[in-house]
Amino acid sequence: MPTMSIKQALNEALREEMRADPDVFIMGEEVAEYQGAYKVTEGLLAEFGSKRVIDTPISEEVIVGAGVGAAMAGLKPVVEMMTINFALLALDQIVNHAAKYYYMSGGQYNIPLVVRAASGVGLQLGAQHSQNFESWFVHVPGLKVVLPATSRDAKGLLKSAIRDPDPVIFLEHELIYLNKSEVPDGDFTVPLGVADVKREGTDVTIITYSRMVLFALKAAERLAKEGISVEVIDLRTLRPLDTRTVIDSVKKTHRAVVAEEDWPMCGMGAELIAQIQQEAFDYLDAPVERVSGVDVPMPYAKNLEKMAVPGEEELYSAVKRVMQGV
Amino acid sequence: MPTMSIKQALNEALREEMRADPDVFIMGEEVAEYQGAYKVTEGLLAEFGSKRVIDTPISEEVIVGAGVGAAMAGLKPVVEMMTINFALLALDQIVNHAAKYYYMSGGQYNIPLVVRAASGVGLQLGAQHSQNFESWFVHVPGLKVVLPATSRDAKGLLKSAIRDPDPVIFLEHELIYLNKSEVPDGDFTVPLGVADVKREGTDVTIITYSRMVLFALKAAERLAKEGISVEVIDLRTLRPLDTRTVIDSVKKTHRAVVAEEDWPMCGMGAELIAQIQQEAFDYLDAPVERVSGVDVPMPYAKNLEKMAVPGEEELYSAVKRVMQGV
Amino acid sequence: MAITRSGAHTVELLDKLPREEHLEMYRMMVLIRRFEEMAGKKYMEAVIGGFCHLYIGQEAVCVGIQSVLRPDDYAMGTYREHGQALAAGMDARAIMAELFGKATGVSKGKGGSMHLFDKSRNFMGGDAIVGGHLPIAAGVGLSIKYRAADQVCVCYFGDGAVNEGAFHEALNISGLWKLPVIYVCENNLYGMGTQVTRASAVPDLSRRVSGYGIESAHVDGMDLLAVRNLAEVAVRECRNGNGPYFIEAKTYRYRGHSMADPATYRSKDEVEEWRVRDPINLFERQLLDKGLMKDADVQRISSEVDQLVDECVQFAEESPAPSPDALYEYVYASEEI
Amino acid sequence: MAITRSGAHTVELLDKLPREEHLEMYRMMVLIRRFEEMAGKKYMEAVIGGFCHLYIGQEAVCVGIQSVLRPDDYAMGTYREHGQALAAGMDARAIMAELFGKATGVSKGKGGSMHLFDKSRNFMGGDAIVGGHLPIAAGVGLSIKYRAADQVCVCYFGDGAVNEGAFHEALNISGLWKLPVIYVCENNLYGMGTQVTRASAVPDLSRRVSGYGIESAHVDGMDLLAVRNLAEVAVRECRNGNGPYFIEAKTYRYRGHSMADPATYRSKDEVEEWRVRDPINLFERQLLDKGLMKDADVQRISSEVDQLVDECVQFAEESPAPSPDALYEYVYASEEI
Ligand SMILES: Cc1ncc(C[n+]2csc(CCOP(=O)(O)OP(=O)(O)O)c2C)c(N)n1
Ligand SMILES: Cc1ncc(C[n+]2csc(CCOP(=O)(O)OP(=O)(O)O)c2C)c(N)n1
Ligand SMILES: [Mg+2]
Ligand SMILES: [Mg+2]
Repeated sequence: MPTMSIKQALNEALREEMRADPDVFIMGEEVAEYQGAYKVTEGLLAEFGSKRVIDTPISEEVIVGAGVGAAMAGLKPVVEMMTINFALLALDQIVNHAAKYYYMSGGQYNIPLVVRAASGVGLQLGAQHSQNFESWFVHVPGLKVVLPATSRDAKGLLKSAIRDPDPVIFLEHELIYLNKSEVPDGDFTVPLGVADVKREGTDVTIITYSRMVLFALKAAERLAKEGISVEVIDLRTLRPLDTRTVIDSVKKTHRAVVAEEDWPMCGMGAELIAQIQQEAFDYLDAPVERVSGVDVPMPYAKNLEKMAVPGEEELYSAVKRVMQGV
Repeated sequence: MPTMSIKQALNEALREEMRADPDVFIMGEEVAEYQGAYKVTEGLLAEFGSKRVIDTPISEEVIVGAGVGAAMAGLKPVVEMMTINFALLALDQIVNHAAKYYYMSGGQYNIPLVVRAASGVGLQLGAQHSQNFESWFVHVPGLKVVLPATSRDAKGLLKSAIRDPDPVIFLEHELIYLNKSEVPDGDFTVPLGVADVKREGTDVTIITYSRMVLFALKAAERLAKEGISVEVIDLRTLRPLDTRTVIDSVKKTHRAVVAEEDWPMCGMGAELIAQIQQEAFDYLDAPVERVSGVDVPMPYAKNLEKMAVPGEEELYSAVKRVMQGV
Repeated sequence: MAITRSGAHTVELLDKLPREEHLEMYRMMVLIRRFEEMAGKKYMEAVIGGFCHLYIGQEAVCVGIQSVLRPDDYAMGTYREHGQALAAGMDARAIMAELFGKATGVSKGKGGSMHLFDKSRNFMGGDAIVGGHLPIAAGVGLSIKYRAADQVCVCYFGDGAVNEGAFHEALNISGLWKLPVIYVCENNLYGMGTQVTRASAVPDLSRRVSGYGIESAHVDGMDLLAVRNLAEVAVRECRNGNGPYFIEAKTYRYRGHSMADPATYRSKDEVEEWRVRDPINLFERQLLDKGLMKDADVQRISSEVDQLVDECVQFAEESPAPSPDALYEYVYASEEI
Repeated sequence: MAITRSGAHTVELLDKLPREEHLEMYRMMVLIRRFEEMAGKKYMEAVIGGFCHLYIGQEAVCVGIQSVLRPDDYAMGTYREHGQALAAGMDARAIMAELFGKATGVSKGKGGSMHLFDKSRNFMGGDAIVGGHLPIAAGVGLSIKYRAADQVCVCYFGDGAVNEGAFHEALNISGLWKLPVIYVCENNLYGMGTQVTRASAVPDLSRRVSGYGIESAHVDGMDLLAVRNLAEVAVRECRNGNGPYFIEAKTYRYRGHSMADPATYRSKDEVEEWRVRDPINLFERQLLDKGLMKDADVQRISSEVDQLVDECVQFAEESPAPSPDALYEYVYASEEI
């Protein structure tokens, strides 16, 4: 299997889906001539031309809105928000329109739209450029929310998202674009709504997604040396959520750590805890531990930023806490 | 103590604070000549004139943004979003600006801004006009989030919000504007961040806020007749959250139901469950039950809408479930 | 920047069009008027719920525009879209059923008055976020251009919507990419209780629109044939790849903003002034004067329409409410397909 | 709609202003240039992190504008605001310390390059959401008007920002309410890699702005005195209650959009053409020709500025990082007050 970066994997997914389906096109700020702020759309303008790879003005609301309209009128748009921070300007389109039309129209207008965005903390980008909003999207019925952590998943999930008949928010962590891992050859998809057990274990389950998966795997490695067997679940899709895989694992391990880079309050970790305690209450030997970003706007200074962003260390400690008294 | 509607109580709060502080003003769509879509600002234009009671164009982003700017330049704006649904157009101002400037400026610019909005489900208003977004605001450090359920709290909390040096999202449930209850005479405030035990009980705690408090009290009444003693906590402020009051109560009752009108995923209920299971794990005799709005966009048809909105019945059943096996 | 007004052209049109077309437009205006009156009545009886925004007074605008569209053209409206939905040829009975929240409604009872959809007519709602559908209309235009089709998309909105950021972004992108979208601003002088002059720094919209390089014109929105005339120009331009086009139709709503609004912010005189120029009366007079219609036709159409509206109510009343399962239906297409 | 260009007026100004003012403006432009060069260098050394957008080439714009402001006037910029912050009189050492993420930075190390604030100078950031600070500037203007003060608020932004909805809403409300805000569009021809003509349907901004009833003018942004001239007009108008005012300054950034951008989307020739009209060289020549400055002055200022920039680096290097407690500080003012 070839090895490639997540960026490359996403690029291939776009390219293959655009080759396969003339209704697929991509639109956003700097996606064409500049080839994407993070170069995800590299080479697409050259291959598909300016009809299908479209640079837009800096107008987030109309970028998403035009995606909704194009989707209603027969196309399969992939729109790019340069980063998720700017998507705040397009939330009305996403939530009041894309997520509602299928329902409000009594099933007449579904919206096969993918909204891609670089997401998550950056490196010293400051408070307006280092945010996660996946929990917001998860909150909204009508949306699907996808966050890949590996190249294989990035490619397979993006292909599924493009083929999906519903609006999908596809969040690409900006600090792992260049991470390389294996990707199967040829056409394949990874289904939406199916979590992946990235590492099996028996003592405790870490449930997480996106870049935190990588930290979870590292922490699991380290804990294995101390004799603690950690199962790592990569949710991959937060909505629809693969509750079954989560619950089954927790019923097996009796201990869980939920982890997100995002702020804690009303976040994905809270949702997971709510579901776990509801469905596996009697199986839990300890309170579920929650690891998250620190509950402050992101500071610029390197030392402060480091404190604000959770990583391997925080996961390691959380597992130790949840294993206390064993 | 005089009895008055929530609408009147809010109106009094605005009036008194505007009388007391010339820097307080109100701005929004239809707040002046029309006297508010829900008449909360009735009579204010007549008393304070068009300098301090300002009708705006239909431009949500600049309404909030201008509020932020006015707050930075010495004033204490109260801006009205006609309903919270339209605030989606102003989220960039709320989250990327109002919530961040104090931190990003290293403590130089705090933002004494109140964003008021009618919120919650209406009566057959359909999917774009019947939403709750409190969990979104709770998610964001830098914001405060307030939702009163009674006239007294409405008045006292709004006065606190206006005097507060930070941005406060103040959500007024549109279906309880006309509910009447007692309000103390004269100047008083209700502090932000302090929950209120609206009914004491010993068997189970219902933790909720806004309109659901009224259903909780009704359910408690009914359950009392069946010998079940329910404590009802009205959170009033969701951020900062009065975790202490919640945990103390659950440690006493050993059973909890969390309730919100909002959609469930990554909602306030999830957050409460996460905190309860973390801090009162060993005290819980049953999984915390979660009551919420049904996880679909709001349908128009009366019968469907009724199914989608939680009320006394759902709370009653949840308490029964959580008491099972007692 | 063309300025089109009623006058010479409309007289021409009066001669040019076949009589049946005139009668059909007349019938449609009457239908909208009576349908809306009935909707208002049923709202007062609390049979219709939610918000209900009547189109009474503005009939000439949508009837004039829709009359020149092809069945494969697209249209989108606001929450004040009953008239547009009717003029787009949607089934009046199913619209009334939607207002009643019934399973037989155009949106299966899930949309309501503000969210009428009919994919078979390319009628894309019924959107209740002021300005929110303008970016979407631009996207429909983009799709038309992408497919190299010669359809057009008509997007109706009010004078209040022009101050939303969405208006600006949508118009800029439409002008920049030359999208075949006809933006129809129904300037009824008020956004809720706010006069245009209290909301827009420059009330002359053509000045704003010229900043996006978009052809624009205004028209007397009470004059059906003037609207139709202009609509023909706009549609032709768009089909020929010279879109977008911006039409400002000066009109008036006789009722309050919604059924909940007593409209105390304007004078009785103002309302009366506009009623004098009632679009239905005006067109009726034109047709009678030209001998294209007889008093008997007026009577016949009137009673046909009344009967249809009664049928609408009966159909809506007799239709079942959505089944409880419907609550969970149509959240995700992937679950149904 | 005034159109102002360099020419007669600037010659007048050359005579009119005291020599020290000229030298101070010259010094400020040189300082910005050298400061930015150093910032770029330190970014390459990875001492400065995050995004770093240099102002090199645009110096005349902010120096010309700020030179006519009073200390109690307000200013707001984008992420490309180092120059504006310096021209507003903020401490260069504390700005560099902010770029280094140090506790002594203007924003205590919590803002960084894109978020420079100084309340003592009424400098309100450093905002990194394109168009996001325009509504805020309108609010500052509203506050000025509310307090019946005669301050002005200057709001700097780029050519790319004019297509954001925020631009539209802010300008409409400013025009409608006559707010004392000077909107300064630094048109450097590109928003990241996108030429103005690929983003704006009508590149002539004055047409857009006239749709809001706002007085506007454009100016050669490479010509300091021309900018200053126009700024004086704008400030006077705003102080007299005739605001807002819109200035389009045609300028150019010599470097890429940020330090991460090699700017391959434009030709070397284009860059060279603009460099020929370098704002610092141009003003230097004017002053030398008029005898207002000697070669010795140029040398002196050059070395003073170099020394100051070195001091900035030293100060920043020697300053402590924020203490860990600072992570939790300034989330809520209620907790500190
Ligand atoms: C984004 C948004 N803001 C506010 C509202 C509330 N609202 C509904 S209609 C309306 C007035 C719109 O006026 P106009 O655009 O002139 O249309 P008209 O009602 O006159 O047809 C307002 C403020 C809304 N629905 N959406
Ligand atoms: C809302 C938003 N969208 C996109 C971006 C990404 N972005 C940062 S700067 C920029 C270009 C802005 O160009 P312009 O306004 O011309 O200013 P300049 O950089 O030329 O000074 C873009 C697209 C952003 N920061 N905010
Ligand atoms: Mg109107
Ligand atoms: Mg630029």
